[in-house]
Parts: sequence; structure tokens; C-alpha cells
Amino acid sequence: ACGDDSSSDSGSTGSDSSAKGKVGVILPDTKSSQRWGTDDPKFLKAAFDAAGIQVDIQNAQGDKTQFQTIADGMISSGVKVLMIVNLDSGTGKAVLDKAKAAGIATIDYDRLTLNGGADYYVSFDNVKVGELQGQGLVDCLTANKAVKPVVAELNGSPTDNNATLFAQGYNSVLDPKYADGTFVKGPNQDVPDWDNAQAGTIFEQMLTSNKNIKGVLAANDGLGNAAISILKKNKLNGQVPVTGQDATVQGLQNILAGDQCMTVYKAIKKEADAASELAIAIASGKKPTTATGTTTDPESKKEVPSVLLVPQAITKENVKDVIADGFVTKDAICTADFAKACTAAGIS
Amino acid sequence: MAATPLLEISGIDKSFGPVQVLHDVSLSVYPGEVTALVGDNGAGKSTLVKCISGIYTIDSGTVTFDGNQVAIHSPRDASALGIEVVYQDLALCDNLDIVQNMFLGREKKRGIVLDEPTMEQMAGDTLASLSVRTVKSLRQLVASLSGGQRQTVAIAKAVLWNSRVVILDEPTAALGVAQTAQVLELVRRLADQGLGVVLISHNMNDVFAVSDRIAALYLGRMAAQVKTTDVTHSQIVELITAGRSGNIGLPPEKPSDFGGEIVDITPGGDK
Amino acid sequence: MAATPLLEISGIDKSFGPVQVLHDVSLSVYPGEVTALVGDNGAGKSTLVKCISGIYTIDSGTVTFDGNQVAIHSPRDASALGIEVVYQDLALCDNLDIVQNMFLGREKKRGIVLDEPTMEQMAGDTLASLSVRTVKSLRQLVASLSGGQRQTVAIAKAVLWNSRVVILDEPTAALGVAQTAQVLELVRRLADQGLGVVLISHNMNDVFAVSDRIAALYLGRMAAQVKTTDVTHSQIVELITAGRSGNIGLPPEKPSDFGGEIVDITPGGDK
Amino acid sequence: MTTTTTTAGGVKVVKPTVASHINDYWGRVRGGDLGSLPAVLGLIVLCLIFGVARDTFFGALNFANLFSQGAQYIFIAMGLVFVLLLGEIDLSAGFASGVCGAIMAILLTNHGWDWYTALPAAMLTGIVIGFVLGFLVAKFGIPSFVVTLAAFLAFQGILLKLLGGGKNISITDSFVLKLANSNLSVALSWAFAIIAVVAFALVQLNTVRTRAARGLVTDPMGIVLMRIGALAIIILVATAILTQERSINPVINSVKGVPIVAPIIAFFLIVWTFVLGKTTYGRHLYAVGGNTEAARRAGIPVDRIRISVFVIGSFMASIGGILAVSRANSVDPNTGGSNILLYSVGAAVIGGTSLFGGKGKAINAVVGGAVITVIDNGMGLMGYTAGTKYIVTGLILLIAASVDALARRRAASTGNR
Amino acid sequence: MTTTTTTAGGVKVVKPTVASHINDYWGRVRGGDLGSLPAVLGLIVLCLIFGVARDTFFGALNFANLFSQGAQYIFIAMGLVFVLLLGEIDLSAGFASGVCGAIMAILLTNHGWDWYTALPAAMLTGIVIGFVLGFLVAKFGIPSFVVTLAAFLAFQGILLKLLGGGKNISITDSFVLKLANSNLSVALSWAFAIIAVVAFALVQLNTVRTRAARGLVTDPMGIVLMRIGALAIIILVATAILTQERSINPVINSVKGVPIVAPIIAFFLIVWTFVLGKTTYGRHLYAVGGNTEAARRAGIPVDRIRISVFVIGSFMASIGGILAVSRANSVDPNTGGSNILLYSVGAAVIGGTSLFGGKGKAINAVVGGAVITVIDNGMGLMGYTAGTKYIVTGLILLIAASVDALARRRAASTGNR
Ligand SMILES: Nc1ncnc2c1ncn2[C@@H]1O[C@H](COP(=O)(O)OP(=O)(O)OP(=O)(O)O)[C@@H](O)[C@H]1O
Ligand SMILES: Nc1ncnc2c1ncn2[C@@H]1O[C@H](COP(=O)(O)OP(=O)(O)OP(=O)(O)O)[C@@H](O)[C@H]1O
Ligand SMILES: [Mg+2]
Ligand SMILES: [Mg+2]
Repeated sequence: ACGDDSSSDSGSTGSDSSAKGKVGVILPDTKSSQRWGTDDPKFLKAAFDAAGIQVDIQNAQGDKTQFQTIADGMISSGVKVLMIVNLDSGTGKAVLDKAKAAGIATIDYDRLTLNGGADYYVSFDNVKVGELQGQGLVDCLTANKAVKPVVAELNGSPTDNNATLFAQGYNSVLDPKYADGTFVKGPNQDVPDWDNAQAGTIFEQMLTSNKNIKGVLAANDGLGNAAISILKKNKLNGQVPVTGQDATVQGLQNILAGDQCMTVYKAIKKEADAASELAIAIASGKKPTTATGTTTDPESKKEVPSVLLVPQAITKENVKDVIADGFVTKDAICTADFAKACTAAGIS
Repeated sequence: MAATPLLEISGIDKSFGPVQVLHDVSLSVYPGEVTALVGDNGAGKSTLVKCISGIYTIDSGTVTFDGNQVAIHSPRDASALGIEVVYQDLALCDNLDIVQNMFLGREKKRGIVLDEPTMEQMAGDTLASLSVRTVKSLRQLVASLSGGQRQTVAIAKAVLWNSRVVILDEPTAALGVAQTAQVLELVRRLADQGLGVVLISHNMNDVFAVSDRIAALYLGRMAAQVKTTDVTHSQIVELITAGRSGNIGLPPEKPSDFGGEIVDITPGGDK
Repeated sequence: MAATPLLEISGIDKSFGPVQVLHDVSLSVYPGEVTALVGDNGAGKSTLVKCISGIYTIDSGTVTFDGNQVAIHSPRDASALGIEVVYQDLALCDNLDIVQNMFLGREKKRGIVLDEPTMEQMAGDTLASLSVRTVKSLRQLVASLSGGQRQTVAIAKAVLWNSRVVILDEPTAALGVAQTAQVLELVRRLADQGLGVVLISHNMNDVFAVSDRIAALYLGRMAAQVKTTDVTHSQIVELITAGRSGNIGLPPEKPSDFGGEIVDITPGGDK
Repeated sequence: MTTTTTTAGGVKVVKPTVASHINDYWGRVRGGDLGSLPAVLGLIVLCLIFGVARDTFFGALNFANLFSQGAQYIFIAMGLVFVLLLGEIDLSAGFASGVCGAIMAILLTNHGWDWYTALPAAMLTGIVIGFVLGFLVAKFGIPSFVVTLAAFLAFQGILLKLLGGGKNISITDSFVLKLANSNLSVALSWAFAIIAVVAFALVQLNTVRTRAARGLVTDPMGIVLMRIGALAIIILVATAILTQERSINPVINSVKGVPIVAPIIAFFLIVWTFVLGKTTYGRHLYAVGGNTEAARRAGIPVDRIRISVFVIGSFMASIGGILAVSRANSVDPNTGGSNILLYSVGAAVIGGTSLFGGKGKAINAVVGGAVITVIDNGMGLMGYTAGTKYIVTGLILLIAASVDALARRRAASTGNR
Repeated sequence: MTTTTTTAGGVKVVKPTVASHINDYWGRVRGGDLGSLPAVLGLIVLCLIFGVARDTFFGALNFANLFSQGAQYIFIAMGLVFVLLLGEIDLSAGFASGVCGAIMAILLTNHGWDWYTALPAAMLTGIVIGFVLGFLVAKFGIPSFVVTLAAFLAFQGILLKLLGGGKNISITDSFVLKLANSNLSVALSWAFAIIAVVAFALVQLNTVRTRAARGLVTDPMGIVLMRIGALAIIILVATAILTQERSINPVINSVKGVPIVAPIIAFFLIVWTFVLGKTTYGRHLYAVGGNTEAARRAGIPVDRIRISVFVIGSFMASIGGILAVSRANSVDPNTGGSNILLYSVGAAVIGGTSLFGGKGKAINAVVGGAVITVIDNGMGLMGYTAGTKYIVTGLILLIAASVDALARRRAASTGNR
């Protein structure tokens, strides 16, 4: 490819990089989850560096126009594999089409581009994530022996398709409970841009208009923390279980402090490794062998070769698993304020 | 007063918030005559002009044009009637050039395209007739003109059109000797062409030189409207500064009449 | 010319882009005298004033104040030297009231707090001395003042301070009869107090009434600076309109001297 | 109608009576000189709408919520009033508040600083940011829209970098947490309220006395007393409401007292009102904003003034950021992002500050910020879906603004602008 | 130095020569009358920076990318130039473009309309939106910042509702898809290029002829020919580059020809330049923007003009939206969101349009849009992490703007503003 001898120095440490193709990775934003800003670039870069493959990892900052502009740039600089986390299926498809027209292999990372026809798909099951959150909340409320608790839902961004998938998951658990009267359906609001500050106001107003809220389904740890800060203000923290997602340091600390009931840990490193393994194989001119599963594209009904990973629910009991997995360090979690809670949770 | 007035206003009141600036003002403008409107600083001359031209809405009073009572709600209405005004605050667009300003609102066109050559030519002709000699280019932005040059542009703008009444609010204030003479001559010529002309000026020599009638405003009231030939220089000055002179002018001042208004100083504390 | 000039400028050139407005202009201002600066519209009088007061940077030339060569880069520098200017474009802040405008940049304070009562009192005194009678309140916004009232405020603002040179650019243009007399008297009084006064005016009567010297600008060149007693009315008018009169003034005009500049009309097409 | 005649500096004046004063005021209102009256009217209309729609809206709890919900808007808007006064704009104020908040959080959490060093550090960051922005605008002459657009982008990046690429950082410092989340004790609440009323009364009466002593016209005593009475009623009633028990679960804990943010807002409101109205610096701000050239000719150091407003703007943004972090108990890469900036500029404009310079007061930020906050707060009680919520918010904002605009418009048609 | 003397309307004039003309131009440049020169300089500096950093930047493929990447900014900015000319602002232009794009997509995809009905429907939506905004601003007198802030929120909600709460809608209509993604054939590319050059030459020469016939000063023929030559070179070189093969994989498919967006941009650029420069309407826009009161006194219907600019603004936004949807093959609730609006206003301002009204041209949007697009495009090639990218983008933007500002600043210090 024409980009092989380019002066690009973005992350290539391998000595034989010129013999292999370059890989482009486009991540979606920095707002919907901390992983796109911190974790994925770290893990992906490590994997590609280890294999001596040149990689260009960029973030579209939540802007579709940017997303396409970055893709244009990568295509014109001659990548051989393009790995995208789409912002929405439309732009995703536009990019995939353009890449295919240029003879570039494509991987949908974490989010399936509907009708996009990517060559491979690597992901966690987002509906499953939602289901774990729903189940987590049910467990916590049951443990609290709450009677007909009112449940408030803080959904993710209304413009983020993944938020819809999460909601689909947890509602599939909660709806039956609402239907049979074990739980009472409380206020339910989307948080624009996953914005934590707005989430705080939204939740504060939920609580003001519905003082009996006894459980909060927050779509990720940031939103969860926003709800917790309002609960704290009203000295209700710990009594009202709150869910989360992403196993962030903040979320795990909130769990250890007893303010948050659970989070969902997605072993991002595993996902990143699986995806980079695919890309490395293609870039080195080999046929990948790891994509053993398939996913059906609900629009085109085509089967996409896939690597699917399983998310894990995290509560106080298994916070240590996340640390053991190397996703977060003990030092980051067990600061002075949390030392006692750490010991109590068996983190040593 | 044999001829019927071309423009006649009567009983005009105008307040700005709590401040009443014009009290029951009447004025007649005759065709073929120059009516000088005089009065002290702040007497209300410019306000009266702006009421006539539709910039300010009047609180009460009537305007009669050509014998018909008219309502002037905006400057558009005034120019539709054929009333052209040179304002004291010149109201030019600094970001446009001389030609563009002179034809503003009444551009010459060929089809839908502006006819720049024609406008440039007409502008040049008019300015030349007003003794303008130091303008560097007709395409100079008005922002870069000297005070007198700006005033000339404003005057030229108003006399380009076939109007029936021309009102000039202190048109020669910033003009040089030659230009002033030219403008006064223009004023006379306009009146001789049968137009009604109103000239506001603080210069008594100019007023006596060109006007047929003099109207004197005193503290927002019309003190007198007289023929120029019937009064002397010093009588007019007295009308301006005191509101009456001998047997003409306002009735003798009763303290309560004006006292309250002139001197009411709004306390500084309540801003 | 026995006394040394208080302010002396010489060899001033000033261009705006391709247009040269001042050519090698020199002017001397003597303490205790009124120097009248005259010239046709667009001759460059206001530009010269703005060069002296630091609003425009000069292209070349020197300014000497009190015998020392000085560099005036901004109006601050000018007022630090004691030069006070009333500009033709009055430069008042429309959003401030009369008192606030008059003390702008030199507010009276008590501690860190503005001393409004003192300022209000001083402003009232000064305005009263200038025959202002129709201002409704000292706390009226300048935006709502009449043309003459604005000019009075600008003049009052400049004479409030103990300055050494006062320059007034057409200060009486918008003033009424009484106010004009008052301002001319003020001008004379300032000179009698030993200040250097520069008065720009198009009114020859006023010029001859108060000035000691007359400087005439013609198309950006200094045509002559003469004692008022040495010249006649008509000589000055000739200097203004033709640049020379008899044996005073500029050398006879060679066509190439001015031709290129006065009449260079930038083509409209290339805007 | 007129009674006594005194002299002020040679100009004759008339001493106004209560009746003539009220007459005058009414004349001014009819003449279009409306001050903040229409914005307040808009606010009342809003409150009525929400109060009718949801009865929790008028509860003590919700009233108390308003303060911390609006704090960030109000502080950023107060700073923006200064920037707007010069006809400039600061698009970066939102993210500047985020950066300052992040600096505080990092110093507290990661570096173990104490609040009394971390808070000043955050404020200092704001001041430095403002200085850089102002310098670029004043000395290089780059339009402030472009400079602060660049800063808007850069600060977003700095925030991401500070937070290690998107992490949230929690704060646990109890002092900082209290700022946005706790209340004054009931006793302290009353003490503050009474001090405020007494101080206002003293200032008002003193002004009258000083002016009278100099022979200048003064407001009639009746009007002054009325003004003092009105303020006293507002402050005391608000305090009475806020010192009621408003806990969601009074058995577990008690929540009462004036939220701590209220006196902080009041403090800055008083300081900036004083600076704008009573100091040379404030006077010069209005002058530069009204007519830069006139200000320059009057010898005012225009460049320095221009820099200073950006410093104040970013400083106030840093206060807003500190309170936002306190309220969220944490900082994230979007702190100060989303609609914060537009809402803050909107608050200033709705309150009556002009985007073209020369017109604005500190109170504008508070009134406009209250409008924005009440909309946000009320909409939160309505429980609409995201789409509907956006639409209704837009409409409500429009209604609030048109009450204001129509009042002024009618007045303007009398010719007095 | 001067040669012939002709008379124009009684005023003596001098016929300029090529030498005097160049002299004059240089005088103007030194005097601060710089036109779009500094913005173009800034653009060149940017291109050099990126070209040195990444050699793919100067490739034909990347050059072609610029057009569709910049289209949305440029179109929205072109509309905003009109709004800004009156000193107004339209914060809702971004989401208005999204709403119009969504309407088109829904009509095409869900209702099976054809492109020749769906496209006009989208544009009509833009016009209606603009009319409503303009009406509220002109007739109610609500500040445009507030009206369009409300619209910004409401359109966001409408977009969500139109798309059924967060879904996105794909389009498959091949005509619409081609708009942003395809190229003219090589033959057509050259035809357009040559027509453009010839038309420009004819207009220029005709102007000279008409003016000369009326005895008015004209530009010297040498200058006119130079101008024509310069344009011809730019257009023909660009066409030559764009008609080269630029496919990454020429075996699979061939990509060459001028992108279709280029003539669309050129079309609107010409139309709006004509409207602003050669029609009464354009003249009146500048007048209202420069001095509203003077315009009103000259009898210009200020309110109608004010409404019209919002109509044009939203109409151009609708074109931008259509192209954005075409480029993305779909529409989602964030189309027209994120930084689109700020970047578009930034484009207009960087290009030389004033935020205070009275100053601006259609070409400003194109030059400023090019600056923004090149930054975006170049940054995409650099491969920075998110945080760094924001920071560097901010800095680069600042550099581009300061080239402009410093050039003007130096000139301004000679006193000519
Ligand atoms: N918008 C306004 N608001 C309040 N007062 C105003 C307004 N406009 C004018 N005035 C007041 O009305 C009075 C008359 O003003 P006007 O401009 O008509 O005077 P004038 O006779 O033209 O004076 P001059 O000779 O100085 O031009 C003045 O006292 C002025 O202060
Ligand atoms: N900023 C500028 N750019 C270009 N030309 C200018 C600028 N300012 C002034 N001029 C020109 O300089 C010349 C002198 O202007 P100036 O204002 O000094 O005249 P003046 O003598 O004060 O005239 P007047 O008596 O009309 O006030 C005029 O021809 C004017 O057009
Ligand atoms: Mg007047
Ligand atoms: Mg002058």
C-alpha cells in the first residue's frame, strides 16, 4: 500500500513495520465512557506495538463530521485495516463503504454498524450489560428488603444508540417487576451527552418531585455518582441503591463506601486484545482464526464473523476481581479514605 | 398669509418618558418660501423635525400636508409625501461610501443590477455643485470624511430628489465659508423652485439672509411665527432667549409655568 | 514673536494609507494667546489636532512642548502634558450621564468610592457658567441631549481641568447665540489666564473677535501663520480658499503639486 | 406639585416629593426605562406556570434546590457580564470553570492539599487563564470570539489531559463538599439576613444624609423607606422559608437553613455591584463599552481594562467551577461543557446585559440565571422525555424573554430608546 | 505619475495606470485596508505546517476530501454572514441544518418521496424556520441570541422526535448520496472550469467597457488582465489536480474529477456575492448593519430586511444539512450538533466578517471555512490523542487568526481603522 513508506511515526516501534500494513482505529468520544479516552488507546497501542504494527488511534470527540474526516485521513494515508467504534450506524456505514471501496479490511469494534457490512465484529453484548444492571438493582433492593420500592432510571444520552441498548437490557429485567407490582416505576429520564452535571440536576428534581425513590438505575458510574452526590446531600446515600457501569475508580470507590450497589465490568483489555489480534493478523497478511462466533446484523440479516465477550457484574464482594484483572490498581482505589473499606472487602 | 400652507402641523405634544419636550407646537410651511426655525439649544427644534419626518411618534396633534390630514408613522411615509430631511445628527452609514450613502434607499438600477456608473455620475455632479473640492474619491468611505465633508454628503443626499418640502437641521454648522454660501444659495433656489423649505440655524445673519418667515421655539413652545421683514435681528434674539419680545411671543411667564420642568433635576441616587 | 511658544510642532506629515493628508505642517502656540486655526472643509485641521493629541501617530515631524521635544503616543500622554482637547466628533459616551462624561478618566474619589456629590456640584457649576439652561437633569444620559447640549458638555469637560494648552475644534458649531458668546468669552478668559488656546472655526467674525494669531491650512499644507491684527477678513478668506493672498501664503500653485492628489478618484470597480 | 427649591451647583433644582417621585417612576416605566422589571416579570410568569403544573415546585425543598442548581450559571454569567460590557465574548468560560475545578480536585485528591490551598490555586488558575485570553485580545487584536473559541477547544483538551484521558476524580474534602451541598445553621441564617437588611438600610439612609448635607437633591424619605421595606420583606420571607424543615426523611436527618451558596452569591453580587457602580474602574468599564474611542481620548487605559474583564470573567468561572465540582462531588471531562456556556451567556442577556457592550449589571446575571435555573428546575419536575423536554424548554425560554421584550418594545415605540 | 485626466460628473479625476494602481494597492495594504489577504495568508501558513508534518496532506486525495469535509461549515457560515451583517446571531443554524436534513431523510426513506420533492421540502423547512426566527426578532424585539438559543434547544428536541428518540435514518437515494460523495466526470470538470474562467473574464471586461463608455475612471487594463489570469491559474491548476486519478486502489475503482460539492459551493458563492455587491437588497443589508437608524431614515424597511437574513441563514443551513446527510449517508440526532455551530460562526469571523454588523462578504465564509476545514483535516492526519488534539487544534486556530490580526494591527497603528 502506498502509505507504507510514509513518514508517519504514530506509535510504530516495531523494526519490521514497513513490511506489514498499517492499522487505523477510530474511537467515538470521550464523554459516554472513560474507556475511550483512557483504556482502549492504552491497551490497543500496547498490543499493536508488541506486534510491531503501525497504528493510528484517533478519537472523534463525539462529532460525526470529525469521525468521517478522520476516516478520510486514514484512508488517504493508506491504512490496511480500519477499526471503528461508530457514533451512529449511518456515518459508520458511510465510512465502511468508503474503506471497502479502497480495498481496506474493516472491523466493527464494540458497536455493530447496522447494515454496515464490516468484515469482523468484536464486542461485549450491550443488552447483556443492561440486563446485569437491572438484575444488580433487583438484588440490592431485595437485600434491602424494600417493599414496593420506587425505581428511578437515569438513562444515557438520548442520541447514543448504546444507551438505547442498555435501556433495553435493564428494562427487560425491571418491566416484569413493575408489571407484577414488586417495584413501582418512578421517573425515567435521559441524560443528554451523558453529562454528569445535568444528571445531578435531573436526579435532584426526580427526588424533589418523588420523595419515595428507593432505587436508582443509573446507566454508568458517572451518572451513578451524580445521583449519589444528591443522595448524600439529602443524607440518603447508602439507603438507596444505585447502579453503574464501566468499573471506574470512582464507581468502585462508591461501591466500597456502600453508596453504590453495583457496577458492570467489561474486561476492556480482553476486548482490545481480541480486536487487535484480528487486525494484526489481517495486517500481516494472514487469515484471522479467532472470530469463531457470528452476529446477525438485524437490518441486513447478514452473519458477521464475531468475537463476543461477556461483561461481569461487580459488587462489594468482587471488587478485587477487577483489581486482579489489572484493569485498575489497588493504589488508585484504596486511597486513605477507602483503606478500611478495602480491607473489609478483602483487597490486600 | 394668502397662500395655503404646504405643510401645516398643529398642537403637537411630545414627551420622552417623564420629560415633555414639545408643548402644543404649531408650524406652517408655505411653498416657495424659506421658513427659518430658530430657538435656543434644547428648545426642541430637532425633536420637532423628527416628529414631522416620522422618526418619533407624536403624542398628540395633527399634520396636514397639501390640505389633507396625514399620519406619518415612519420616514418612509414622509418621503412618500415628498418630505426630505437633513438631520442634525447626519445619519450616514459609516461603512458605505459617498455614492452609496447618497443613493441609500433609492438606488438606481438597470434590471435588478445596481447602476453604479449612473449613480456615480449623479453624485459627482451634485457634490461639485456644492463646492466640494477636497474629497479624494467618490468611493471613499464616509467614515473617513471630515466633519464638513460629511455634512455636505448629507445635504447632497437630500436635494438629489424631487421633493416638495425640504427640512434642513443646522446644515451649515460644520461648513466652510464657500460651502456655506453655496448651501444658502441652494436653499434659496429650492424655495424659488416652489418647494417649501425649513431651515434651522443658530446663525442670525444666515437666517435673515435667506428666510421669508421665522418661527421661534422657546422651551418646547412656539413663541412666534413672523415674517422676516416684520422683525429685527434683536427681536428674534430676544424671542430665542426669553420667549417674548415686546408684544410678540409667549404671554408673560408665570413662575409655575416652566419652573417645574426646566429645573427638575432627577436625583442622582435612584439610578 | 518674542515669547517662546508653549507648544510647537514642525514638519508634520500624516498619511492614511495611500492618501497624504498633512504635508510638512508647522504650528506654534503661544501662552496667553488664542491661535485660530482656519481652513476649508477637509483641509486637515481636525487631523492635525488628533496628531497633536496622540490619537493618530504622526508619520514624521516633531512636537516640542515647553521647549522640550516630546513624543505623544496616546491621549494619556497629551493630558499628562496638560493638553486638553474638545474634538469635533465630540467623543462622549452615550451610555453615561452628563456628570459621568464630564469627569471621565479623572473621577473624584473619596477613598476608593466615587465622590458623586462633589462631581455633581462641580459639573453643575461649570455648566451654569456656560449658559446651559435647558438640561433637565445632570443625571440625564448624554444620548438624550440635543446637539448643542452635547457640545456644551464636551466643552465643559475640557475646561474643568488645570491644563496648559486647550484646543477647541469648532466648539461653537452647534451652539445657540447666548452659548456661543459665552464660549468665546471663555476662550478669551483662558488665554488671559496664560494658557495657550487653539480655536478652530469657520466663522470669521468669531475668529477675528477672539484670536491673536491665525494659522491657515490649505489642502494639508500650512499656508500662513500671521498676527490677527496684520490681516484683513478677506485676506484670510483668500488664504482659506486659494492658499495664498498677495504676498502671504503658499508659493504659486504648480499644477503637478496638488493635481494628483485632490482629484485622484479611485475607480469604483476595484472595491 | 413642586415644593421646595434648593440649589445644586448653580443650577436650580426642585426637591421631589413622594408623589412626584412615584409619578416620575411611572413616567419612566411608561417611557421605556424599565430596568430589570420585565425580567423579573418574566421570572414571576415562569414560576406561576411551573407552580400550577407541579405543586412540589413551590415547596421549601425545591426552593432550596434552586441555589445550588443555578450557582454555576450565575457565577459564570456574573463574570461574563464584565466581558459583555466591553462588547467582547468569552466562549471558553465554561471549560475554564471545568479546568479550574479539575485543578482543585486533583490538588485535593491526588496531591493531598488542603482546601485552603487548593481553592486559591483554582482561583489563581482562573486569573491566569483570564490574563492570557485578555492579553491575546487586547494586545494582539485577535477578535475575542476567535481567541476564546480556540481556548474553548484547548481547555477541553487540557481538562481531558488533567483527568488522565476521561477519568472522573472524586473529592472527599468535607469543606469543599459543604460549599454546594450544605446549609447555614438556622441561627446563622437569620443573623445573615438581618445583617443584610440593616446594612442596606444604613447605606441608603447614609446616601440621603450625605447628599442632603451637600444641598443636592435626594430621594424623598418615603421612597427610601419603601425600598428598604421591600428588600427586608424579600430577604426575611426567603429566610423564613429556607429555615423550615425540608428533609425528605426528617426522621433520619434534618435539613434546614439557608444554602451556603446563597450568601456566596450575595457576596459577589454586592462586591461587583459596588465595583461597577461606585468605583472608578466600574465607570471606566461602562465608558470603554459605550464608546471605546471616547474612553481612549479620556485617557482611560483601554487595553488594561480589556485584559481585566477577561481576568474577572475567568475568575468568576473558577468560582463556578469550584461550586460545580463541590455539587457533583467529583470532576469529569465534561465539567463546564454541554450547555453551560450558552446558558450562562443567555442568563446575562436575559437579565438585561447587552451583547454590544456598555449595558449590564451584576444583578442581571442573578436575575437571568434565576430564569434559566427555574426553567431547568421546573422542567426537571415535569418528567418529559428528552425530545419533548428540549422543545418545551425552548418555548418556555422564549415566553420568559418575550414578556421582557414586549414590555420594552411597547415602551420603545414612544420613541425613547 | 498621472497621465490622462477625464471628468466624472463634474469632479476632476485622474486615470490610473498599472503602476499607480499597484502603488495604490500597496498603499492600501500598508494602510490597513487588507481585505481577505491576511486570512488567505493564515490559510497558506496552515497548509505549510500540515504539509511539512504529513506528506499525505498535499496529495490529490486529501485535497479532494477538503470539499466535502468543509461543505457543512461553509454553507452554514455563508448563511451566517448575512445574519452577522446585521449584527445578529443565529445559534440554531447547526440544529436547523440537522432538522432540514432529517426532514429530507424521512421523506426519502420513510415516505418514499423522490429527491426532487424531498430536497425542496428540506429547503422550504429551512425557509420557514428562518421566517419564524426572523419574525420573533424583528417584530417582537427579542434579542436574537435568546430567540435562537431557544430555537437551538427546541430544534434539538424536534430532531430527537423526528428520529423517534435517538434512532438514525439511513438514506439510499443515489442522487442525494452523490451530492457529497461523488465527482464530476473529467470532461465536465474541465467544462465547468473553463466556463467559470471565461465568464469571469467577460464580466470584468464588460465592467471596464461600460464605465469607460460613461467617461468614468476604470481599472487599467493590465490590472484587469492580471486579475483574470490569477483566477484562471487557480481554477485550472485545481482542476488539473482534481482530475488526476486519486483512488487508493485504482484497480478496484477509479476516483477522479472535481467533487460535486465544489460547483455547488461556487454557485452559492457567486449568487450571494452578486446579491451583496450588485443588488439593492445587498446594499440595504450593509446599510442596516452599519447604521440601523440611518437606514430607517433612508426609508429602508428594516424589519423586513431583518427577517430576510434569518431566512437566508436558515436556508443555507438547510443546504448544509442536506450535504451533511448526504456525506454521512444518514441522519442522527446529533446531525448539526457538537461544534458545527461554533465552527461555522468561527469560519465567518476568521474570514473577516464582523460580529457587530456592517462588514462581511460571502467569500469570507469560504476562506474562513477553508481555514477551519484545513485544521480539521490536517489534525486528522496527525494522529494525536483526544486531549492533545483539542489543545493543538486550539493553538493552530489561534496561529491562523493571529497572522490575520497582527497584519491588521500593524496597519491599524497608522491610524486607519
Ligand atoms: N430621547 C430623549 N430622551 C429624553 N430627552 C430628550 C430626548 N431627545 C431630546 N431630549 C431633550 O429634548 C430637548 C430638545 O432637544 P432637541 O434636540 O429637540 O433640541 P434642539 O432645539 O434641536 O437643540 P440644538 O439647537 O442644541 O440642536 C432637550 O432638552 C433634550 O435634552
Ligand atoms: N481615516 C481617514 N482615512 C482617509 N482619509 C481621511 C481619514 N480621516 C480624514 N481623512 C481625509 O483627510 C482630510 C482632512 O480631514 P480633516 O477631518 O482633518 O478636515 P478638517 O480640516 O477638519 O475639515 P472640516 O472643516 O470639514 O472639519 C479629508 O479630506 C478627509 O477625507
Ligand atoms: Mg437640534
Ligand atoms: Mg474638522
